[in-house]
Amino acid sequence: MKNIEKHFGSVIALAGVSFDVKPGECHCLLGDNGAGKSTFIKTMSGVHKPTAGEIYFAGRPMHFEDPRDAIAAGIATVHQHLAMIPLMSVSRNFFMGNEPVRKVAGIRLLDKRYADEVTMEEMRKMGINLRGPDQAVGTLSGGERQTVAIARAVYFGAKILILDEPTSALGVRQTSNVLATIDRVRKQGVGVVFISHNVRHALAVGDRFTVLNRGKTLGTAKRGEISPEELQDLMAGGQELAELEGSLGGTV
Amino acid sequence: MKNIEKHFGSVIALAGVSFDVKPGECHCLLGDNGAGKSTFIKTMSGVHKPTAGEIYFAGRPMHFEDPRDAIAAGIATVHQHLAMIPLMSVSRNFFMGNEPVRKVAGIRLLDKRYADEVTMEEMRKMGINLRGPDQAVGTLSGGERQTVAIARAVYFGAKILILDEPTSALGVRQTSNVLATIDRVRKQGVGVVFISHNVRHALAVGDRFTVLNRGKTLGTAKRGEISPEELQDLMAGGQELAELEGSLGGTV
Amino acid sequence: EGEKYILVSHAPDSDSWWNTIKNGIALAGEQMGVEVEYRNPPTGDLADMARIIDQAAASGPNGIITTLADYDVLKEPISKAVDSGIDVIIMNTGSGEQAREVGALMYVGQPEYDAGYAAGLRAKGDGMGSFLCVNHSIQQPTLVERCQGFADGLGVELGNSMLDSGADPAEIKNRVLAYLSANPETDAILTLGPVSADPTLLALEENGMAGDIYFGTFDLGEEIVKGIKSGVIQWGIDQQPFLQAYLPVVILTNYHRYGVLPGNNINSGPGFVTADGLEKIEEFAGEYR
Amino acid sequence: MANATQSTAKSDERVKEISAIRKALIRPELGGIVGTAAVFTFFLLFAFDSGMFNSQGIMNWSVVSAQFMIIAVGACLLMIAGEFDLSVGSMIGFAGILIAIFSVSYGWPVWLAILTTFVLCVAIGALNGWIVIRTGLPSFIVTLAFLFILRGFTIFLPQVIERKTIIGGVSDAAEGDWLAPIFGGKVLQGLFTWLGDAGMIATFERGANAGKPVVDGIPMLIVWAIVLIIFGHVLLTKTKFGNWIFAAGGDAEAARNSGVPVNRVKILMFMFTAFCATVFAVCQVMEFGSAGADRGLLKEFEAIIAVVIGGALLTGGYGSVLGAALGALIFGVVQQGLFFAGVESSLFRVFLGVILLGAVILNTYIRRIITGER
Amino acid sequence: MANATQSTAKSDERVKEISAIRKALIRPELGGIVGTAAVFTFFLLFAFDSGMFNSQGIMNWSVVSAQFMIIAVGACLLMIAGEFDLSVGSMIGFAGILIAIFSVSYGWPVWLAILTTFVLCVAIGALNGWIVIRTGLPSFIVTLAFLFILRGFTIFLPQVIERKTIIGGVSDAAEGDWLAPIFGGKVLQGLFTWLGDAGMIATFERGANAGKPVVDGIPMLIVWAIVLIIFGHVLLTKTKFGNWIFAAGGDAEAARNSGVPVNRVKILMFMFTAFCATVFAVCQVMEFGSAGADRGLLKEFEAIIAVVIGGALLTGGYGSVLGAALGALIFGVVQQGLFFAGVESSLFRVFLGVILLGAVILNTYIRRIITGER
Ligand SMILES: Nc1ncnc2c1ncn2[C@@H]1O[C@H](COP(=O)(O)OP(=O)(O)OP(=O)(O)O)[C@@H](O)[C@H]1O
Ligand SMILES: Nc1ncnc2c1ncn2[C@@H]1O[C@H](COP(=O)(O)OP(=O)(O)OP(=O)(O)O)[C@@H](O)[C@H]1O
Ligand SMILES: [Mg+2]
Ligand SMILES: [Mg+2]
Repeated sequence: MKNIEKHFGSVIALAGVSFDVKPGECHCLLGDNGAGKSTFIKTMSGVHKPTAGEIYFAGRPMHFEDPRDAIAAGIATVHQHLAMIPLMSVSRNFFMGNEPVRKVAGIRLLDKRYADEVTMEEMRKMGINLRGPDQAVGTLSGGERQTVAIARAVYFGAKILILDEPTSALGVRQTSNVLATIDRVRKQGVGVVFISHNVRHALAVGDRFTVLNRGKTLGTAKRGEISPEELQDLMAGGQELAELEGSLGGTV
Repeated sequence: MKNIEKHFGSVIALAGVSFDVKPGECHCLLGDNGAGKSTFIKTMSGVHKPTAGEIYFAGRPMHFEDPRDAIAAGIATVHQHLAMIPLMSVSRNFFMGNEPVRKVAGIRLLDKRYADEVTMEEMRKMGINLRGPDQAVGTLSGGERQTVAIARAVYFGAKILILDEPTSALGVRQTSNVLATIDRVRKQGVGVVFISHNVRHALAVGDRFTVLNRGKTLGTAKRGEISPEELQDLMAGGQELAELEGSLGGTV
Repeated sequence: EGEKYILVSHAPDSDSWWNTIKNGIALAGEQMGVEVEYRNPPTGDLADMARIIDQAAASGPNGIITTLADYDVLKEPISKAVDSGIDVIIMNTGSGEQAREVGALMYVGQPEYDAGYAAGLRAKGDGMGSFLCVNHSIQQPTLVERCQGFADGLGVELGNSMLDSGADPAEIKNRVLAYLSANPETDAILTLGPVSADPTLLALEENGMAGDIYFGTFDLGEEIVKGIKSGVIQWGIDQQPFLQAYLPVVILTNYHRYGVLPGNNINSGPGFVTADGLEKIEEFAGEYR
Repeated sequence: MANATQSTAKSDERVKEISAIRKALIRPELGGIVGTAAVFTFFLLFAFDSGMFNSQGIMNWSVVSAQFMIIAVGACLLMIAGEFDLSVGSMIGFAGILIAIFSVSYGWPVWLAILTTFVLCVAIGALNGWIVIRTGLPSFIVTLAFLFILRGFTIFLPQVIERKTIIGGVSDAAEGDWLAPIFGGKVLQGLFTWLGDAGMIATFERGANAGKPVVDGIPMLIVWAIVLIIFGHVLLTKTKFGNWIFAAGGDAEAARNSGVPVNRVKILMFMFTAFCATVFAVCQVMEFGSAGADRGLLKEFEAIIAVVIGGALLTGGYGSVLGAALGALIFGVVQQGLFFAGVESSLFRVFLGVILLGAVILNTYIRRIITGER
Repeated sequence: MANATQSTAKSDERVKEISAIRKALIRPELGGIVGTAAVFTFFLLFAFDSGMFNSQGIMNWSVVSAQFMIIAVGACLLMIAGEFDLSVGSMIGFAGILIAIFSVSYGWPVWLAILTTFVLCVAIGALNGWIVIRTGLPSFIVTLAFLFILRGFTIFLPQVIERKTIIGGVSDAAEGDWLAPIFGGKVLQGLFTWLGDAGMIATFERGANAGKPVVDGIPMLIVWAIVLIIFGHVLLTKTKFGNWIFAAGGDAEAARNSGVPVNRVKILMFMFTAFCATVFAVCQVMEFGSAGADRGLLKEFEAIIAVVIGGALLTGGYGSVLGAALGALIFGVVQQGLFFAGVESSLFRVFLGVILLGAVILNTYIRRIITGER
């Protein structure tokens, strides 16, 4: 992705950002609130169209008209504000947009049995025991929903998996679970884009780190090239943090 | 607060929780997703009525019929899902429920000038420069909104300030700001209840720590009596975490 | 030359009976060389109609032709219009007496209660004792008066005999069917215009009562004329809407041009149309009848 | 991952027991089923000997219910997709007038008039949807505007063209047409004649039809209702597209992010609603042989009421076509039943209001149990 | 905290400039102001010599607009509080019939009839609100039920009691009553007589009133409209309670958490809407001396349309009473003006629909700029 710009009316959310992901690596995108992380990945996943700039996928320039195009190209996204519909059942949510079909008398019907089985199976793999595939997503906890969303993206064989702050609302165990899942997915050769505020979470799984600030990239670093403190500083904008850090004992 | 129980239909969200806060201390409430933290503080702030158990405030038993009662008693709450109304102006939001009035010809009118001045002043103190007091809250970033909510609670002289995961969606700098604010508020003699998943944030400001799990308290510890790792373990439910920690390098 | 008249009715937009009125004023306007406009309250709300009369008066026409659907509501706006120098003729609903009281020049039309009463007497003469009155617009007081008059003419209580049928043909048809099925001993049916008569005809055909039950209706329309011809409908009360619209325009124009005015009110109805002499009626039903 | 599995198992300790029977009963249609049972019990008790349940009586309320069903199916799918359409009633009037103008005033063959009307009306439905999507306005406002616009044209056009607000003579024009019977005809007439001859259903005793069965066939209106219900039900529950309808209504943004073509779904549902309204209009015009400017008044509310009685959520994302069909049945039976039972007819509206309230409260309760909504 | 201040200052670099004039212009009422200007320009150009702008003509559209304003104020506050009321029209009919029954059929003094009606209707408003709050149902459904229930009683009661659907004779009953003139009287009659004598406005040419001015005073209807607008505007923008109304409509949950008594606010707004509808009904009954079952049909939509044209958000939390009043003015002027301009009356609905759409799109644009909504 090169020099992506995105303006919303009078707001310039992205002022030229370049970024790339390779298969099997986890590239972390870090940045403060409003840095433009969500906007950037929305552009990548076809929700927004870039005001300027180009997207390359496997070397070819892509033009995503809507999220379907991106999904078809193999870019799966778990959005910050979950892509789950509370009133619908887990299995319908799981297959939303990718419904399995089965021909009956020439008519293409939804293969509900198959969908239910796969859902139960995949959920069990992720450690979630559903009451049944018809259980509404609205009855799941936040962490469980997050897990469903990730499981779905992985199941549909995404080549690139984008996770927008998957851990921010999660407890310790759920976070570990999600990070472990990312690790597993990466090992399967999928490129993962992981977005977070939390430097520690990022360092736990990231191979490369890009920091975004006010709609611009501040640079990319490889794992091991950068210390948590440096990363923290980059995100927060540097020196001014010192005084606060002092009074809070450097624990942030 | 003693032995608070709260049931929602067939769900038992709280199964007997006891908890207390003293003026000038910051008591952290920790716990996994769905542990019942939000439910607990909603009970404390009068949103829910406890199914069983009693609330004491300054030694006297209280019966909060609705949040107004709790606010009147000096318990201010910043809820996890923000108590801000996007379409309304910052100053109207700031004074929502506590509107200043001024008598004109015997009729009690809203003192808008005063409200605007106070809002601008308080926001400036918190480091937010508004375009004007009439700016809609919807145009603020998440962190800014959070700050408005805290500023509001502090301004109205709460004796107890409850913050439900104020930092979970915030960036590093915003988080520092919020933690510094908590610190400041505590020093003014206000009792703070701080809810978080993040052990580090809790340790940075907390004086005492209570861990909630599946609707029950797992015990309370003083600052210094407990190490971050112990706290982490308590929250996550102990031993099973070890294996994950291993593969992720203990960075969570 | 080029006088301007406004006709204000009380009917909602969709009432098809008023087509004849519109055709009547159009023809009269053309023949007399005057301009005639038609105005009505869109939902048939009489209070809105009062505003329309006010408004018509404000636009300064030479004359206003209006119905007197509710004396209480309309008396003030009409007499105000009269007082501000506009000549008014009352048409359709109302009575000669009421027309005089509001200061109108005259009345052309059919007093509704009287028409219903006359029909009731006629039905009584034909040996009827019980009836169903299909009211397609129960909110309109004039239609209730027709039913009430019919009941009084028959000498029975109105009571449950008036059916609030709604204006939708399917609803009318099926409600009539339901009523007749629950009250099979009903002697006679009275419908209040083509809106209710057409579906009622279909209903009777469907339950086999066509030609068997005594059927009278107000006003004429294509289907009603066919029904009269085939003997399903005994009579239709023709209040001659064409004349109600045409005559006032002609009278007003002549009054304004030459100062001539008929000395009496004109009762354009009720006239009973039966199977005799239907050809002309058949040809122009719904357009000039 | 053993720990996670275990944790979920443990979490069940915090859920009180819900009996298995109760679980089995709870489905979106439950409210409709209970309501239907209640309504039939009531009328069987209080109006049994009024003729409501002889062959003619049954046909009577079936036809009325079928009418409601036709518009309810469209309104139901649209409501589940998160929008609604207040212009249904005006669309019915408009479609009827168009057919009459084309076939009577312009003298086109009736099949051409019908097909052209379908094309035009479905296009207006698409326009409705397009405006809602493009402007992001609530469909309440957009379709309210079309309620007025279409009704205005429905009154204006016939006056300009025919100098009438009611256009008759469609029956004569439809004589011998191949398409007209599909909307206005009857089926199974042979069966009913046989039943009549066999004495299984009553025959006319007097008049022109003496000897013929009182019910001489199933009107196409009922056939259309059944076809549309089956189509709607299969579409909603058994196809990919049905999943998209739920998704679009449940949370349009989330659905869009998951690759559901939400705009397309919504516009198609507006078109389908317009299609159903047009079916209604064509059946009515073919049955009564005339089109009037007042046709379809308030039908939009009746459709919404039937759908809501049938358990759908006004805000979208939840509902069932079978429920809506049952809602339409309840509506039709109550409406006609009150006339059979001889209740003062102006009280019908009061009953309707009360039943609506009762049904919605019941449905809300059922839905909360199903979805675990708070 | 220096860093934070600096950061916000810096963040402005990412906001393109918006001109100061543009900012000053953008207020919730802007749509209404622009619309009003457009409408008046149009009619001044095309209907100036039709009598629309002589004293009688002005009074005509003023009265019609005042009617809309009275119900629009109630609907506006309720809509801002996040609910709406479809039973307004039926409430108008119901209130009128109650007064007529009490005063004419039962012979009560008129003031008692009026006061009792106010109490009953406001209580029904409260019931509406209470059901909405208690069941959590959308107000669309609940008030739709009441639309039918109240209209049913409005048709049923007078038939049972008086065997008519219209009850007259209220004027005679109101003779000498102390309360009736407050709804049905006129003010400033002296001024108009003076104006008439001075030749500034036209006088009647003949009849009993010859020599008196054609417009002999300001009807109390207009006074009520002005009073209600001022009351509503002050309540909404200048009081504590007004802030609660915005809060209740913007996000009821958040407002509740902040200690706003949301339930009380909503129920009070339902009661206020019922109050406005009753004011409308009483003025109408006192002016015309009779009450009919047809009064108030579709007025609920007219109220909602006026409010929405005036810039309020259908989903609550945003709007202005002045805007709603301008919306009502636009509505009234267009409705009467089209007659003056000699436009075919059936096209009125088409215009109404188009104006509604146009106004809402304009308002949405303005609102997005104001609130920075996405
Ligand atoms: N649809 C939109 N219209 C206008 N402005 C927008 C829109 N979406 C985002 N923005 C603005 O663009 C900027 C970047 O927002 P974005 O959501 O990408 O930040 P982020 O890095 O994801 O922040 P967070 O960490 O809080 O999720 C912000 O200033 C935001 O207000
Ligand atoms: N209104 C409600 N109705 C039914 N169940 C509820 C309700 N509110 C909360 N719960 C349930 O109560 C339990 C505790 O929820 P709560 O929101 O208090 O957890 P939490 O500790 O705040 O979690 P998180 O860290 O995700 O915010 C959960 O299982 C939740 O599903
Ligand atoms: Mg983001
Ligand atoms: Mg919580």
